[in-house]
Amino acid sequence: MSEQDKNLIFECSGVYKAFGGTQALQDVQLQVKPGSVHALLGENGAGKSTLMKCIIGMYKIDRGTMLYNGEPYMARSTSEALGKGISMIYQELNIEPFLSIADSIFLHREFVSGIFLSKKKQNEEAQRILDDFGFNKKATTLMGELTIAQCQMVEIIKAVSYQANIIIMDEPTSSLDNTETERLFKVIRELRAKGVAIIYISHRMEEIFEVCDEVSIFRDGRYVGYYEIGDVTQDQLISLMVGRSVESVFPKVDCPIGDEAIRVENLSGKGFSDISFSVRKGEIVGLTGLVGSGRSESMKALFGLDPLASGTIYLEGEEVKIPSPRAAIELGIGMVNEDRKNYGLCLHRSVLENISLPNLRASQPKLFLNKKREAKEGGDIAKMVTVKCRSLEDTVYSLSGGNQQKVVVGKWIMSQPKVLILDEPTRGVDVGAKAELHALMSKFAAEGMAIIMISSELPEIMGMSDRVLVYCEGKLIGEIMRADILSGKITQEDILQKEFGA
Amino acid sequence: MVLGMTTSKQVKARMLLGKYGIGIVLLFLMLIIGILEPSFRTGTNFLNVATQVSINGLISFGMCLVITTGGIDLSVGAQLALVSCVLGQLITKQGMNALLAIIIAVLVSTFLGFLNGILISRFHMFPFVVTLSSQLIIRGLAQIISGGQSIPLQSTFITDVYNMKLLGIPFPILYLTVATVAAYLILHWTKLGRYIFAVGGNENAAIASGVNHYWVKTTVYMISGLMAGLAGVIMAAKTGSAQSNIGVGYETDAIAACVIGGTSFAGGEATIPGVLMGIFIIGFIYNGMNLIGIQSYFQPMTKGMVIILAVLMDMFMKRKNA
Amino acid sequence: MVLGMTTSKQVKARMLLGKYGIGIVLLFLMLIIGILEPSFRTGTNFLNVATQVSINGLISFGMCLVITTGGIDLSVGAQLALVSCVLGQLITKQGMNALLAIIIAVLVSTFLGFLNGILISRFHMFPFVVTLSSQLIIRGLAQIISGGQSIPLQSTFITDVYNMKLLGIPFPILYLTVATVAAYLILHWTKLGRYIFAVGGNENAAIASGVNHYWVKTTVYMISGLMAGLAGVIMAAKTGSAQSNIGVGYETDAIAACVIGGTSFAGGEATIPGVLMGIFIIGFIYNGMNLIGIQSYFQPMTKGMVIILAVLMDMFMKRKNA
Amino acid sequence: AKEEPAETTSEPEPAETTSEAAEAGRTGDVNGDGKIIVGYISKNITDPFHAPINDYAKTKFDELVADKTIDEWTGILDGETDPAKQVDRASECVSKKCDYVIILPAEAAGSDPALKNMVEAGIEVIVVNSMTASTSELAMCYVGSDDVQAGEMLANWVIDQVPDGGKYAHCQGVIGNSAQIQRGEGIAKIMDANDKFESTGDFPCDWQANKASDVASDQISKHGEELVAIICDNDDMSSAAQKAANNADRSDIVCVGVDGNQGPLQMVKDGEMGATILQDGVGQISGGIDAILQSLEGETPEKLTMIPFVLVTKDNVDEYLQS
Ligand SMILES: Nc1ncnc2c1ncn2[C@@H]1O[C@H](COP(=O)(O)OP(=O)(O)OP(=O)(O)O)[C@@H](O)[C@H]1O
Ligand SMILES: Nc1ncnc2c1ncn2[C@@H]1O[C@H](COP(=O)(O)OP(=O)(O)OP(=O)(O)O)[C@@H](O)[C@H]1O
Ligand SMILES: [Mg+2]
Ligand SMILES: [Mg+2]
Repeated sequence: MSEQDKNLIFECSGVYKAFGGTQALQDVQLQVKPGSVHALLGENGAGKSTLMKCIIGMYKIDRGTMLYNGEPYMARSTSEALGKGISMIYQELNIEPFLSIADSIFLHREFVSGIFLSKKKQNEEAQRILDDFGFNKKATTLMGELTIAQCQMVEIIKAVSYQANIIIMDEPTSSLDNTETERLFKVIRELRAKGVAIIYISHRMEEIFEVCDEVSIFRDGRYVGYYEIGDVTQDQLISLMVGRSVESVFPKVDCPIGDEAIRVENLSGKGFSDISFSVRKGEIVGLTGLVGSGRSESMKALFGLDPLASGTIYLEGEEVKIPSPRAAIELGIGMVNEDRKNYGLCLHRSVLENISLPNLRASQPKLFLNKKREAKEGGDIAKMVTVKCRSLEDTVYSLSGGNQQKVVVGKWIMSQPKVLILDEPTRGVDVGAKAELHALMSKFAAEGMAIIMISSELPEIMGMSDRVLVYCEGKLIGEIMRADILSGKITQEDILQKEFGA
Repeated sequence: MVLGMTTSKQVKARMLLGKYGIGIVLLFLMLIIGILEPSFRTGTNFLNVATQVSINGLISFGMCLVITTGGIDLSVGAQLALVSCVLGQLITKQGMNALLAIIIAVLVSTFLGFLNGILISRFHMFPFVVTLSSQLIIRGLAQIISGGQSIPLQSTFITDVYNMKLLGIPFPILYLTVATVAAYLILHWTKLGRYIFAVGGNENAAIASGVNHYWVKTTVYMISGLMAGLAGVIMAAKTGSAQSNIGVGYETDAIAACVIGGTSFAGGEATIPGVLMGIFIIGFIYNGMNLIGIQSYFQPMTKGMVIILAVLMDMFMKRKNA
Repeated sequence: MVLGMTTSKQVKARMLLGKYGIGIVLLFLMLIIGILEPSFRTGTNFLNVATQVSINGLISFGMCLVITTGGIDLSVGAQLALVSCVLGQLITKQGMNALLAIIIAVLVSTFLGFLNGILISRFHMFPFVVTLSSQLIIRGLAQIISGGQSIPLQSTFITDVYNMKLLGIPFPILYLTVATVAAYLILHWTKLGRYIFAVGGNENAAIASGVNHYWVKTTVYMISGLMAGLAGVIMAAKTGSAQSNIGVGYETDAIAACVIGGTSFAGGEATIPGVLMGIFIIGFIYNGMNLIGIQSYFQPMTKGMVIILAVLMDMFMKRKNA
Repeated sequence: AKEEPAETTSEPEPAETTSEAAEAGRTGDVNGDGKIIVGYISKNITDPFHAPINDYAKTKFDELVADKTIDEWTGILDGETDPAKQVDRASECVSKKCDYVIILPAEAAGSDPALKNMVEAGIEVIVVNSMTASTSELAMCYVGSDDVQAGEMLANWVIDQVPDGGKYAHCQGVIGNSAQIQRGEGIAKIMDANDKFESTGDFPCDWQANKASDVASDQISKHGEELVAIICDNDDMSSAAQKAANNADRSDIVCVGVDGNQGPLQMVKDGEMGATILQDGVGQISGGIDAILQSLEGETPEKLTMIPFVLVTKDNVDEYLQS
């Protein structure tokens, strides 16, 4: 590698980082070339985000060397890193709800004349950037009014707009649909052509092979290996990451489908209208559609989190009213929300408390809590969804993104609801754990649970659903049966076509 | 895969230290005062302090629950005044049975807490603003009820509330003990406690998990009103008079006790043992200053600095033992 | 998909109503008082009110910046007292030049604001606790400096600060005007203002964009100290005396003005025109109650209720015109 | 018992250019606008000591308006124990074109500009309860008491009760407040001169009963038998301190304070406390109102009227205790 060394734009070696008792990084290294897309792979909690945050100046490394353009590098703050030409898209969205898109993009890079802001110029410039990206929003829209996916797009646009030499992308596509992912890839290729280095973290293996040139792999905070992308296969990468081979990511087991569990008729609300479908016991129904097509909105309303303008819901044949999530839970409906930070977790409470929160009413009938029972049940669930933590008393905040997601899934699995709504259930979850979660879904379905799954990852939809419902602009426009997918009658392209309403 | 099995005794001790490091601060404070002033170390003095902190103690536990949901209750000081005036009016002016009057007075303060809770939860108003305003309203009520006068409370039933002893232990210490146990059980051993943590930790997530945040918030403000009401009864018994201008600024001591005891203003974090220690730290600050005889102009400074230092030391220990 | 194309004038008007709906509340309040009390409608009365609100006004603007970063400054009332005592000591006792003394006094309060800021930003302490404690420390300092006595301030330079007029307009109104313009420019038209919104809206996001949150927070507390210092000078000029017990509770009026004016306690949302209206609403409440001659015991209640109603009406209008 | 029906707060009859009152007593129309308007700036409306004063003023002024001796009065303007607020109230009295204003100053120095501004605007100002710096030059008259004297009476009572001397503690009001300063001055003047007594310290209790009670129990536990007295700046504090002492089986400790509020008076009556120093607030305000009436009649009221403090013991407590 010695001749390559001169060519590296960023390099680090022997890096250590600990959080209290947790050793997050142990003697890791990374070499990044300019004009290349460098994938960073590893299980949940492998230390990928931690290293990236060290580079961007959010954390300080305990030990190790970092070189940037051959010079020793060390950022004490993000503004220093940004100033030196490194920008980052964070795994966890950080949104300024009361700032406009333009203000948010140019935060800390405001346009000024004298000491006063020139808002008009800034808005124009921001609008230009947005239009260039093909992002269909006004620059003066407040960030708080955007959906998660749209916020994610703004973050991408912002990171790119720094015209940095290195752009770190920590799971940029976890809430994007195929179209937007493609748009991002186009941008990545353009950047690569301009000589920009990109560090790309994702748990979607097919993306790695689509845009990345080389890949480094971490496991349990340690460096495991480096490969040119052409030299490895997906299975090799997976076994390097997970330490074992994963048979199938979509272990869908066909099971007998029972009576109708839930039926909705003519649901309408903000962002969707006239939605009717039914799901039967043992069935997994996938909802697909473009970002903003109203899948999440309709399910949130169904779950009682948002108001429903009109429509009726039948649970096991009986009409029910669901004015609040509490009512939904009492009826035996659970929902994993796509926005885990806002609607999923109490970040500063423990793993155990988060898991048991929606289940307390059912599993703790006495006046005082039976903490032994709680710990037992919670521990079983944590094991089931493979949460990686030191103890159940750890705050969820100290877990890696993927492990946080597992906690959210865990808390809803615990009560074994009759109907389980999963909105992007495997967002940020590594391949190995994804397979486990999918296996769980199959298992619960076999036990008679009705599952509604929203996912922007088409392979997941196609691999796991008995039936796929296609949303477009707030309306249900089609239905695809598993048999058609299995027989190859309907392909991924066909579904994409449908999503556009064609 | 779950649980790295390193939960050794050492780790546990460190976690405990991290959680209750404020205990060290408390011991440290007691040590310093004890060295400076021998009379601090007597048994009577400790009984004295424990008796003195009972009023602030009761308020603090209610306040702790409120702060843990991410709120604040600035109306507690005014509640003290109102309760005393209600007692004065009912017992001294109307000649009502003292016990009945106490029950009515406490119900009144609980109801006002309930109103605070409704405004905050149902109308989505900021707790600071609601309770700042309700403080004014409640004190106004107290003035109207008492006609602005001080009303003597000579019923022995009332004064006994403060003065009686059980096996040499003054009654207020018993109230404090009961309140501590009750608050501990509520916050750490009931579903309500869990919901309080959840609402304070992340309200949206709590709602999405089926927690009735309206109910939780209303309940904590009611409890705070109830506790302030009980504290008001003790206060009236202690000073033997009812008037509308008492209890000014009592919310600050209660808030200080909570925060010293590790209650997070951001919500979602608190422990009752911590708050109890905070209550005693505040009590010892006053007691220590009185005993040592710190010059009066230096008393506010001393109090302010000790609070800041206590919080800093606690944070420092938490960070080291995280 | 973006906005149904009704961005007509009507929509704009509604947005403005949503943003400054509090203006309607203000007009409404003025109308009611004006009907009940003819002398309210006189020019002198308006000049009176504008003069009276200048002290609270200056404090409120500083407070607004602080609250917008997600903090609070409870020490402003004590700052008033300290500044007056510093003036008293320097001018009356030491015979220092009045202008110089004013500059020193304001520097002192600014420096204390800076210390607040450091404790809050660098040591990650809760603003409520820091400023609650520093309030005690600052008032203690004032007591020490003044020796607990009140010191007359007979320098005409000082008293002129309050009493002079320019073309019939009292000086305090001019200060208020300048402060309003300065606060408006800072919050809405400078980078600092943008960062204040950003830090209050989502601190992590601000940090991720490279905003130096330490600096932003320290600066707002410094500004709050500075504004409180200037208000303290006006206060000293107004009362012609220096004493350590003035300004108690002034933080609450300032906070009320901010919140009535649409400043969000959660941080990240505020407008200076809104706060200005809040300041006048508070001023008119006091003025109106005294003019109408509301029976004394009903005054605190009236104030509390008007604040709650104003906030509720504002929220209602915002929701309707969102 | 002294509830005032709301109707008596009668509005002045409108559409009257010159009112009867003004015609009848031209002398009283100081600013010559044809109306006699009286202003009343309270010290505060929260303190039990001031409540009866304010009540008395309200009753009296409502009567005067009803019998048309004066045309209007401002109602009780709230000084909030804040000199700056009193300055604001004063400017409102000016804009309301008051002829006479009664002010109960919040502070000796700080409330002086309120007096000055009103006098400059041609208002006759009656200062009641405590003096401001330029009261003797500017005010029409002063009716009130001398807090230094109250402090001296407190000290003398203690010396009388405990001739053998010993240790005493002093519970202070809000530091910096004129009443606190002057009463403290009086106490110190007598006690410092008496070598049988030794101070254990001055304790800031902010006028609060609860804090004084805690100081009492702490001081008893520290000094034991040596502690013989607790002197308090007001009698809310002294009554609470006495209660704490009695409760610690130390009813021999002499606690005394100023004001004569109902609670403390009741304790004196019940023999739980030896004495309290009564400040005759109602006497002061009625003196102030009388001064206005005299001036309306064209007489010149006494420039300086001192209402003495009264030592209230079991012997005379019935005169002051409301039934
Ligand atoms: N702030 C923190 N405090 C304590 N521990 C932390 C903190 N941040 C990360 N960790 C720990 O460090 C380890 C590495 O976490 P990191 O977030 O880097 O994982 P990751 O590789 O990004 O995983 P994922 O794919 O799930 O995002 C984990 O064990 C995590 O629990
Ligand atoms: N807070 C909001 N304010 C305004 N419009 C919103 C808001 N939230 C969602 N929308 C709009 O509602 C529609 C449906 O959004 P929704 O989030 O349900 O889409 P989705 O299909 O679930 O996509 P995603 O993958 O982003 O979750 C979109 O047009 C979106 O712009
Ligand atoms: Mg990560
Ligand atoms: Mg969605």
